[in-house]
Amino acid sequence: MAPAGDVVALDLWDEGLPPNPPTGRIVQVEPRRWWLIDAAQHTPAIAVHIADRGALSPIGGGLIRATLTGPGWRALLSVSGWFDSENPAFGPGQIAATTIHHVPVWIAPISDTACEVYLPSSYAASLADLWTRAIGVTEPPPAPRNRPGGS
Amino acid sequence: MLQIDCPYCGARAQSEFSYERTLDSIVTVEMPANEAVRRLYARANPRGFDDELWRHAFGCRQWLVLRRHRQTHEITSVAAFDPALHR
Amino acid sequence: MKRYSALALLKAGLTGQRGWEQAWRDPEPKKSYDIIIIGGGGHGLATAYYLAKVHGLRNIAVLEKGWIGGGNTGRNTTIVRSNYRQKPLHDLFDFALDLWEGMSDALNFNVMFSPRGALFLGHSDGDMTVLAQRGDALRCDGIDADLLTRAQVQKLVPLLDMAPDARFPIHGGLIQRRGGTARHDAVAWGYARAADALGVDVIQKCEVTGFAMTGGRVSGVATTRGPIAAGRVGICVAGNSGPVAAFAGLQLPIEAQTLQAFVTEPVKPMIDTVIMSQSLHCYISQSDKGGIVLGGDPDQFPSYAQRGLPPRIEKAAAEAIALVPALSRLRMVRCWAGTTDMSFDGSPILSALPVDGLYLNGGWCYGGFKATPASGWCYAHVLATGDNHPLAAPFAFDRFVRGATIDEAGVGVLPQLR
Amino acid sequence: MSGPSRLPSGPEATLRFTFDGVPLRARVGDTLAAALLANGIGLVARSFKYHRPRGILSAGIEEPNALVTVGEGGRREPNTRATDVYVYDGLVAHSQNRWPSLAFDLGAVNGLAARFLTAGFYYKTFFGPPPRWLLYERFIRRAAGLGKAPTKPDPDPYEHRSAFCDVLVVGGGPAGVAAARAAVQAGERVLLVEQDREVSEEIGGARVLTRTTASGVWDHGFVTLVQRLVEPGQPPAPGQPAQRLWHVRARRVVLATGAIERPLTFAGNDRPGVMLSQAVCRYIERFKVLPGQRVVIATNNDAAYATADAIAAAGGSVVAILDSRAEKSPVASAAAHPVHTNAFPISTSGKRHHLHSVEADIGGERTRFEADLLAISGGFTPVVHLHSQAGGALDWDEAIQAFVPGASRQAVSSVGAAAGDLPPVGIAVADLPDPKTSFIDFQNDVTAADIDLAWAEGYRSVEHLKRYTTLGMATDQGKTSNMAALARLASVAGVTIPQAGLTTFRAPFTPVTLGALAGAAGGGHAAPSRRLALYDRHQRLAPIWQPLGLWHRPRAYPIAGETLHQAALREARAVRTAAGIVDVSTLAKFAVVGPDAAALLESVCATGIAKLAVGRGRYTFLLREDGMVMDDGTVWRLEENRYLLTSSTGGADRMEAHLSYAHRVLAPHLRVSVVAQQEHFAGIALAGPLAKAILAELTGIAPPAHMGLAQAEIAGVAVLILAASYSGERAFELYAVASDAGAVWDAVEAATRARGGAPYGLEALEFLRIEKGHIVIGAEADGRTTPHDLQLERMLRKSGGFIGTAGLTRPALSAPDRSQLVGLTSETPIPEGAMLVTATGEPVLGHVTSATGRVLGEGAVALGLLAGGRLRIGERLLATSPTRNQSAHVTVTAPLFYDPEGTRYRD
Repeated sequence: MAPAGDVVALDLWDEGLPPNPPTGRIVQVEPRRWWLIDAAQHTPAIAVHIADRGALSPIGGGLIRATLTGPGWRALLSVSGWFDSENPAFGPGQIAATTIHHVPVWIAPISDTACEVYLPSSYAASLADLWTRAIGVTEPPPAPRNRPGGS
Repeated sequence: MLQIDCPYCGARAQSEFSYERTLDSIVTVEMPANEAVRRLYARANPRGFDDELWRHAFGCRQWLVLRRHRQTHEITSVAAFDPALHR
Repeated sequence: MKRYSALALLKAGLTGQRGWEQAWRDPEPKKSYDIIIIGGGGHGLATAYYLAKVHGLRNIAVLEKGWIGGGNTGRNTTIVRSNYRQKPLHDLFDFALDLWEGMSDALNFNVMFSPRGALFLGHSDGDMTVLAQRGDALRCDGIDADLLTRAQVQKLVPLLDMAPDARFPIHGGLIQRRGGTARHDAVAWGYARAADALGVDVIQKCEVTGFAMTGGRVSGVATTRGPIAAGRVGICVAGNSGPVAAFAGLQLPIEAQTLQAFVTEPVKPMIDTVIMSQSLHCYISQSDKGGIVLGGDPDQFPSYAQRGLPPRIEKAAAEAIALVPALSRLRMVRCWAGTTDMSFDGSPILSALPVDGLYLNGGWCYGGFKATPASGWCYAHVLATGDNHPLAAPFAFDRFVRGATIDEAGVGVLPQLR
Repeated sequence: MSGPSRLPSGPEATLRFTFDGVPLRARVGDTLAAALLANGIGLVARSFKYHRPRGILSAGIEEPNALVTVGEGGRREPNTRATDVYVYDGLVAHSQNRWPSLAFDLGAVNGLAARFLTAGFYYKTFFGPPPRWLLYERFIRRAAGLGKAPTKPDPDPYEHRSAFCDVLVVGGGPAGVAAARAAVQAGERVLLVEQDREVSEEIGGARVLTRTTASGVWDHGFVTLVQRLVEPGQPPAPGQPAQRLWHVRARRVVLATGAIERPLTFAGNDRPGVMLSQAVCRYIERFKVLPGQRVVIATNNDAAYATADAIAAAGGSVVAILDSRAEKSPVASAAAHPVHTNAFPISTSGKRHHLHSVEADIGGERTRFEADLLAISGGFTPVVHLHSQAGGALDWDEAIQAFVPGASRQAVSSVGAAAGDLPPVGIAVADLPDPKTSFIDFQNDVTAADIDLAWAEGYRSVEHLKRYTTLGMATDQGKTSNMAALARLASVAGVTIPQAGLTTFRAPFTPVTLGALAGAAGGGHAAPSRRLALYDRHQRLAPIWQPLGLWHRPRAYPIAGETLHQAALREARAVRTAAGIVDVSTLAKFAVVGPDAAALLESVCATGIAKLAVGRGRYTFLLREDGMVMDDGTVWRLEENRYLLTSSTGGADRMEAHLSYAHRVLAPHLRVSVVAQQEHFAGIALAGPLAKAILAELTGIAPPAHMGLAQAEIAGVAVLILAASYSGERAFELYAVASDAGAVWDAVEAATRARGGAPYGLEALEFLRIEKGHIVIGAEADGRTTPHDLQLERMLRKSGGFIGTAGLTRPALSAPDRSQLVGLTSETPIPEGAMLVTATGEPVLGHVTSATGRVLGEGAVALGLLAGGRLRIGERLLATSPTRNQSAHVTVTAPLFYDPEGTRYRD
């Protein structure tokens, strides 16, 4: 767990990502909101790019990024959670907002064996405690042999 | 625990959502005072379907309109709130 | 009415329990009544009883669509107390408490009103100040309230987690010693039996399906057992007020919500006091049978399902364990849900409606059971005389549009925030 | 030899356990019930009301009789069904609800008084004033209850998990396994749960959870499961939970939950040695225990004949089969046992709590059989609980005399025995010669006579019957008694069973520990705690922490043994005389950005916004739709189209939703972005006469004027400086990105201390703001106050157009006697929360909302809400707190006690 650092919320007045966004890690978290992650050097360019179609506001100072490594991340995120993190169709490139143990979180898989979880910094200790208690307790289930995109 | 099929996020647990009010109790700031007060304090409160405004508060934060049966919890539609249609 | 007593019980025991009569008759509806009360819950039956007892009226019917006491009367956590902060509320509920104290004798039916004390816990100095303020408001109005120190709370409920680093540390409490619990079903049965003995027709399986109107005035009801004429009609169906008011074309400042409760397997006495909390929405008591009765948050969205959300129960269990850790190994044996009439200021409506001849008793949110006798008394008053009882005057239907709301929680219109 | 015994062959019993202190041994795989029977123990419990001796009726979760307490200390689980706990080495079990011992229980005197203690007897007596009932009640309470609850905290963790599947199969018997296999074949995500230890056959490709019970089926395919990782009272492996509650969302649910055998109703049917026929079979075949040597079987169906064969094969002797049917079925005809048709058990007799003989009615003739076991079968009831919970209808099946699953509202189906695939039963019922000892609900001691009495007294709805007699309300929730009760009710009412009605099947299917319900939220984790970004900085100073919602904030930083009040007063005085710093990070903060930012703010804020100049800020407040003050804060114009709105900590989430509503629902055309930055910025307020100098020194810039703002750097970290005062002194709120804010705090703290200042906590913050007359959301703005009540009406935007405008027009809100904000002064401490009354005491006119001693001078000041307060300035009142035995004479003043001209926070 570490401060998420440089995360900027990009809001557009209308839905739809502006064409040809500059490089940088951009994830859509709401229909009209994107997060620019680790994108300090790109922010000015993006500001120019979106011009008067939206606005940028930094939020990273209040976010913690927890990186869960190991194939058990999917099962771990099912502890005190409500989201189908064990669905193989949920994978890298996607981000899901949900709650775990009453804490709002954003789950962003990196690979089969790693996943980032963003959460408000103030809850980090509570969630770290939950995960510490759960790790070693929660073994991953047998690999589902179902078609992708199940439920 | 209902399941609400968010048009943005897909089917999610109701615990991510908050009920806000019925569609017919939305009060705009432009509304005449007596009409606004009437809307605040009158509900059909039917034992059946009603149109409701919900928010995906712990998901995409969007405002959604559900047509939901209040006894069976059957949800026949979930749509993004659209002032042209819903207000 | 054959009177109940220890002697009667003894005699019956010696004669094989024969000779008990029906607690209430099963009458056919008459063509016409002076007053019809819609809803055979505790409030409706109490209203009928006081109409007969206090106002001497006899030509009265209580119409119940199912079986009496089957709604919220039979689904609540049976807590009785009057320690509300707002004056109109504590005045009304304290009148109820006075009536609770004499109810078993008055009805000749043991409703097991058990003033074992209703304790609100405070978890911070801030909580304690809020509790003191409430207690002071009550004491200044002559209602019992005592602030307890931490040590006094511990003595009263030894199983509470008194650790200073507990998640909800206990700084003290506010107790209403006259508060406690009562046997909910017995309240409905006791009022039904006593009202029946005074000539009231308690008619079960008779669902109201509409109102008859004559010259803009309600003149009767349509029911599943045919039309019945009435001089005045009182709606008393908390949990279902909206649909019944809709028969008269009215919309109310009420939304129905689900509230759950649950009970554990019976164990030997471990909690003598009713435990509530200033910061948590969790209440705990132990029934005479030994089950720990628990309740928590309502479901915070409109529902008539009489079935709630598991997370509400889970939260209440977590909070109960936080307060009384020894509860962890007890087992929930049954959970259930009632439909609460959530009014838009958190207080009941007890008054005439804008349709002539039609009255409303509803909007009790999750606090109706403890009001049962006062609610019946005041509703009988307005139904008999046409004038609001002074204690009920603040609870008029028009207070919302007038701006005279009685908002104990101070959260405004939306009931899911309450 | 008589009574239960272990069959001769099989492995050694290696597991040690105790029952009522007696050391015993069990085989691996034994349930406690099996082990007790194997040790020749047939008496295991006492009933709830009459303390009648009870044995083991069943071999499963439906057991009403054999309830014991298992485990010790914080792991003690009362009321555990001996049939549903597997023996582990070291298991400690006790019988319950008996004194002094199980064999000799004084409580059994209740049984002698049974004729008086019939259904609902307590409604007919014990009248009198409440204290008298309390007296009676104490005895009733002591007599009630079954086991004793633990008194120690539970040492074990619990866990919640979610799971999603296409098909959830409940039940691992043959029908469940077949359903699961078919779904796996179809490529579906399958979860199968079985409440026992094993499923009947392996299933590849599905997730299988054993020792897991589906406790409830809710809405939209939501199912709760309870998984027992250890047996009741058994310590889990280190770090492992004892139980896990699963939240499952299934596209469809297949219920393969089987059926429960029904007892028969006759006198003494509750005696130890009377056992369900299928249970007898199970003890013999699975556990190698013969529950009795000389066996009478009473049945109304063919299934019990297999039990007879099993008994005979195990070396027992089948004395008689009492078959209630008039004609022998083919199975009965083929039986190699003495079969009697038209035969019913009438009564039993026992010796030393064990069955001794069975009296039967055979074609009208009474016959007595000596027997130590009576195996009974009244047919089978499909387990329709979950189907019913899911909103499914129930249909009456005449052949099996039971309700079977009908149409379901959800994608829930039943298979196998649960669907009614069961042997038909004969429906002949014998007259009961002694209904008073013919038990229907074994655990709650409800007899056939109780049902008859309830009916006679008018408790005729099945729900009234249940509530009046407590039928079906015991820990087994009527699993074995339900149909017998309905049959009795139907017969007294002269109606059919379906006409008699049915009570609701409520969750949970079997009882669930509160620990499992709480999950990870148990054991002191009932709510998450929110920690400040500057937590480490505060912790270093060993503050007194104060909870505020989920947050924990420093209340004061005592030094050298100071009390809270001493520390807070020192801190507040430092602010008044030098400088102080306080962590204000928890304030809600919103970036409101875009060409229509001002328009959105004007729709929510009741004060003017649009004319605010760039680089300036002002106080604002927001109303609810009903016109009451909802929240307050400050709004700052950082750039032409960029505002920062701050509001109260406690209202942060509500404010986020409110702003979103105002934008997305009420004015979606506005081009504006609202971003919550509550945690992005840590906030440090620096206040006091030396604040300006300290800030100038730290930043090297000229600090902004009151309600101005500036950007600067402190300790190399960028800070936004907002010149706002809450204390009445010259003050600045410094906002730095939270993850970098530690260095800022350190620098500001050092500079402040160097000038004789100090950090201060919430207590000093309160002293200062009360003296300055600032309202707080929750105290003065208590959700029942309008801007006028709080003397804020002059700030209301005249043009209106903000949320709450309409609500404010309601006539009662301008009544002159409304509670209005006032100041109160006194020579002596004013109790916070006290009631304000006239010298004569009545009536209550208002209350003290916040109170403090003067920070520098003598005496006390307070804020209060007072009926018609504005017209009472100068009046003398009493602030009285009867609960604390405190009071103070107070004078009503304007709500401002410090620097009324506002010279101290302006340059």
